[in-house]
Amino acid sequence: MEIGYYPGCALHGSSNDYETSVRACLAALGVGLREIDDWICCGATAAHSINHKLSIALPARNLALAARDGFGELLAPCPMCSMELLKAEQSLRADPELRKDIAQIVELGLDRKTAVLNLIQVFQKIGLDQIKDAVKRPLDHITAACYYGCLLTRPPETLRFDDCERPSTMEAVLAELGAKTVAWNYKTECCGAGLTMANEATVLELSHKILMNAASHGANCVVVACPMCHVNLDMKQRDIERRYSVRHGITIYYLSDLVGMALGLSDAALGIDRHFVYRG
Amino acid sequence: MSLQLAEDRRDLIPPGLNLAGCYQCGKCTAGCPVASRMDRTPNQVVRLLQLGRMEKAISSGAFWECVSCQTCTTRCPKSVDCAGAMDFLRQLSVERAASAPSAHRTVLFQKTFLRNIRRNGRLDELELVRTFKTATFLKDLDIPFLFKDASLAPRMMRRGKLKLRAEQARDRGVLDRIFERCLEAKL
Amino acid sequence: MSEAFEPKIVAYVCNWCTYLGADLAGTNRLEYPPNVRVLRLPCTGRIDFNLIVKAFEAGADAVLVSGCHPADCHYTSGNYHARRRWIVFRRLLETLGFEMERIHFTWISAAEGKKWQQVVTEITEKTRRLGPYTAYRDLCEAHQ
Amino acid sequence: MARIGVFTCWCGENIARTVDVDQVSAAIAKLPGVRASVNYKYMCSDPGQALVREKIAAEQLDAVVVASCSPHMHLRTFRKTAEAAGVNAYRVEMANIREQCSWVHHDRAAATAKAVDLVRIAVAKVRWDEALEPIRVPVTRKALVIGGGVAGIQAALDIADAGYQVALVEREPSIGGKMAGLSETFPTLDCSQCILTPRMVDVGQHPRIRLHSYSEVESVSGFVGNFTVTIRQKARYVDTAKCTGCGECWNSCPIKKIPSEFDYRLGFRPAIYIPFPQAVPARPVIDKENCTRLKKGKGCGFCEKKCQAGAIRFDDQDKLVTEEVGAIVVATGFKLYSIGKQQENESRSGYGEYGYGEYKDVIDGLQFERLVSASGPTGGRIARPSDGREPKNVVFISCVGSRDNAKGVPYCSKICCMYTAKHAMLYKHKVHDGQAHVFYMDVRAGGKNYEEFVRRAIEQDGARYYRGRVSRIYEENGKLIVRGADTLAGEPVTIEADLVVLAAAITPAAGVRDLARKLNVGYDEYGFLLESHPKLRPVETASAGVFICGACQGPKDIPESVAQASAAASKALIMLSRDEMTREPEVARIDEKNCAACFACVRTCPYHAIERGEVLTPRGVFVKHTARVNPGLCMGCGTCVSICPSKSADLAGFSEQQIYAELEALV
Repeated sequence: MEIGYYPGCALHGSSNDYETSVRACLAALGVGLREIDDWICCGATAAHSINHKLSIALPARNLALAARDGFGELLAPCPMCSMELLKAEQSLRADPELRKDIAQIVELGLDRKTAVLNLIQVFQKIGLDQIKDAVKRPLDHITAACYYGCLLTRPPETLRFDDCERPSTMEAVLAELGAKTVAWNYKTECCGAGLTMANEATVLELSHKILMNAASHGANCVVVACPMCHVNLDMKQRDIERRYSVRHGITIYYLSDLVGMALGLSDAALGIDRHFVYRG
Repeated sequence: MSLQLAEDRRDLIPPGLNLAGCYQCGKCTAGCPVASRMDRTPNQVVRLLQLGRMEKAISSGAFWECVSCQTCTTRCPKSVDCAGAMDFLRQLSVERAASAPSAHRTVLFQKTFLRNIRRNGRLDELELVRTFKTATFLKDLDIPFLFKDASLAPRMMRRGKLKLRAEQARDRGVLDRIFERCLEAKL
Repeated sequence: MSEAFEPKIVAYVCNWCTYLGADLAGTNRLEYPPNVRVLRLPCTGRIDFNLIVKAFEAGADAVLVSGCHPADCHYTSGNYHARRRWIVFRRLLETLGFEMERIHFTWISAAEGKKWQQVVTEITEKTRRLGPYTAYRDLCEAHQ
Repeated sequence: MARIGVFTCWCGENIARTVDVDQVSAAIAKLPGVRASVNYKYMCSDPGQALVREKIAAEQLDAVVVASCSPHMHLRTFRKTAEAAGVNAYRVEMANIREQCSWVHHDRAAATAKAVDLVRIAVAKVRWDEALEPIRVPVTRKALVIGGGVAGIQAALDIADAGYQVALVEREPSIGGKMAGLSETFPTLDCSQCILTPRMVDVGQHPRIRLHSYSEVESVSGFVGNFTVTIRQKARYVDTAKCTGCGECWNSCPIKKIPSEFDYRLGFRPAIYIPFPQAVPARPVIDKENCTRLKKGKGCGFCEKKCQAGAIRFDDQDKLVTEEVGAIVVATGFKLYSIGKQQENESRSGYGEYGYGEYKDVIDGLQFERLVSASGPTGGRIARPSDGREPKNVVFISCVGSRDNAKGVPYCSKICCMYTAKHAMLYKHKVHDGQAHVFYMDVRAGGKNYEEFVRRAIEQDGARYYRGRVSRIYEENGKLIVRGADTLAGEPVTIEADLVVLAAAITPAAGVRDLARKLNVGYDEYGFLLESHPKLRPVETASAGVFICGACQGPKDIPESVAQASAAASKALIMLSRDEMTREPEVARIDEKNCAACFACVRTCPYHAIERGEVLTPRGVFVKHTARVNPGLCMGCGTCVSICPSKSADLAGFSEQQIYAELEALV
């Protein structure tokens, strides 16, 4: 199977360990990724903070490129990107006038539809049974807190994925890998997202609470499917510890890390050794 | 505050936000992860918008504290797009160059971010850090902030997470044109 | 078109909403042209294809059918049946060559005296512009 | 040839100012059949009516046209006048030359011309008016009450006390409804059971009330004054005639841990049970889902062995019984909106963020009633369901599902503000060192002594009221973390609670839509039954002879439900107090010879007033099928006339012939 792929800036930048992980894990499951040619940034928080039209045009350009490349389905492993793409798609479908206008702005046709998938949806597409059958090393040492954050499920009218108040799709994947998961309370609370640099205090506070809650419910790691969540919980973990004078030392995995591990891939192959919190 | 209605700019508000529906239950505030950091709570911000009091609304720093987590919009019993209202205010305050002083760093960051992708098509993180820090420093001369996170760079570099030369989109002409067509004012 | 032409307009109205709306226009002294002749029926559900054709046959230059708003029908669903039938009539009347701009459907509630005044005024003016419906007689002959 | 009299009214200046009444009279006098055409200053006054009567007698008139105001104003008046002088009341027409002529036109000539036209139309119509007699329908002097909550009990007792028979149908094993499970009632704090159970006993012992408990309405046929109702008596597995209600059976039942419906799953009951000790009738039922003997067909049988009266009937079956009644009162009440994730209605999504159904200590208002009730599962001790500990911080949340377009219903459930204040108060009365916290949006306390009651909860009992909704509840270390807002202070509020009580929205009882369809009663999008006029006919419905009361019509508290029940009872009594009823005769009829028996009318009639019938020869030989109107049910809308492809249907008073005559009069 081959599907279209929109990496987004983070996966080609400081979260390239996520891309390594996604590619390796999906390759092991027989899924190839074909990157959209000459994709551009989705605009992220900056675009919708500054200009509404731009916040539709940038993702729309990428949707148009995907259609041009003939992708019916598109994996966007970053939930920010996938939410922006879905939101643009939703606005364009709802308003033909807007569609015409934006098509002119982005200089490409917008009539073909592309289904945008997150990483979990790709695993569901492969089939959880399939994944279970491929498991070589069951993860019985893992007790994970599955952390969904915001944009995997919110706003529900746009995302139409899982139950936004009590999501459980990541747990379902982990169950097939032989990992344990904990019931905890910060699954869908925000980590501070892209404000890491601009408003560090907020990010540290929110991320600290998430790590505290995961640990207090007995998790030995946190699983994410978002590059920003990973930055805030992993890269900034030392800053969190300094700010709140605590020692967390909790590993933050991407969901694909755990699937890859169970399939028998090495830490290096998955880029796990490039995490900030890493005990080899 | 005088009670005259001189300032009523409800006409500026996109109807899709459905702000007229708000009955001030405060569920947005209740679920907001950063409400306690805001000078006005989300429901108060929506209230000012309902009255069309844009000046007062954009003078608040609240919407720059907003982390766009969408919890307010998701749980609103009246389907008011509260997170969308925050976006709207950010856009308006940038357009009018009237953001609250407390928010200048966040505003600067978002602007720098956009300029960055306008130039490169994809985010050049190193350039973002460099330009953002410089611009902030020139504005507030905050030396600790300038060097904050400096220690992160070598650690990121060691992990291959920071590229000195970031990749760029090929067709950058179209990017410039997209920005040109969307933005009315200069960034 | 002569200046002296005064159109004849037949209004089929339901007893419970529009008739009372027209009464209210009177109570509020809302003036409108005297060209309309109201025929009171229990409900717009009673109005069929024949009644519309017969009105033209009797020399009407325009026909107005007005009843309760959707979901407000005194008889629960009569206006709904009228509306459904109207979709079919419309086609039929069009095929037969009727001038559709002479047939008007509207909803006027017992509280809408003002709307009655507006609707009747508009229809009268419009029909005045259209002139007498002489084409109808030709139509009758053509179909005979 | 008809002998028509036309009476044109000046209405003082009201008509005569713009319409030349003499000219109208003169023009009309020339029409064929018009024997008298006169005008007078005030036709509705005594001398005016005398003039009408005089002319009828002098000219031997048999039809009357009054040209004056709207028929909605005076048609009835002139029908009576004419009838008194020997003219059939239905051969009276009015030409509305005031509201629809003199008041809306200023040009005297044009107004006069129009008035002449209008009168001519009325004359054309009256010529074809048939002499009609009011329809007389016999009345079965017995009422059916559906629902045995406080509203149904009140309606049944009122009707029975007035001397008429009542059949009362209750779906549950006992009457009493929601009120039987309440602790104390606002704003007086009198004990709910203490005031209700005597009324329940009255019902059980009333010589004129036949109680069908554990029964449901299966079907309804007939029409106003003459309904036939089939009732399904569900298999009870206990012979109620033999049973003495001694209790040996339920005490001996080995299956004891079935969550009690009456205690909203906070307590337990055996497989053979009465819902609560004061149940009426005090006769148990066997829950066949949980009874060992009924599940396996053998074994156990402890109850049977213990029963001295020999009342256990394991082979019992559902029975259908019929009741003939003249009037029906519906009092099916409410149920709570389901707060959890699972929703019956797709447009609602439930409150996943509140964890109801997941956390044992998040309960709804009716469950809290059982926790405070002296007869409840804890004997009135307030204990949290998870560990039985006494909660020291209780959070009450109002408007859960109410006023919530996104997840629940947009309307206000009306009673929650009051019972939440009551809950806060009762809690404080029982847990003196406890703190009640209430999240509210508005306090709606419009009622006698209601506002004072709420203030007492706040000022005397120290309930802490926060104006705001709650966004999320989660459990952490045995506490419920409640994240709400205080919009008055302008800040988020977090409370660590031991117990959370959700005031869930009021929605119509399950199955009410089915029942409404059987009764041909309308309902709104939520399933609340529709009254025929929101102000002037609040307990009547579109279906003649069917009345509604209590929360089936909309959220209501006890006093309102009781008042409305008495109103519905009095409406039913008005019907029952007569041997027969009269109805307007302007109804549809079918030309049976001409009817093609396509039954399009049967399908279209909004009142189900047309049935399939057979045309027989006088000797009873079948000739053909035909549609047939039941004049007892027909409301005279005329939809059947316009739908009939063979033109066999017509409407008295508005016949096809009459409308054509009116049109011809236009030219």
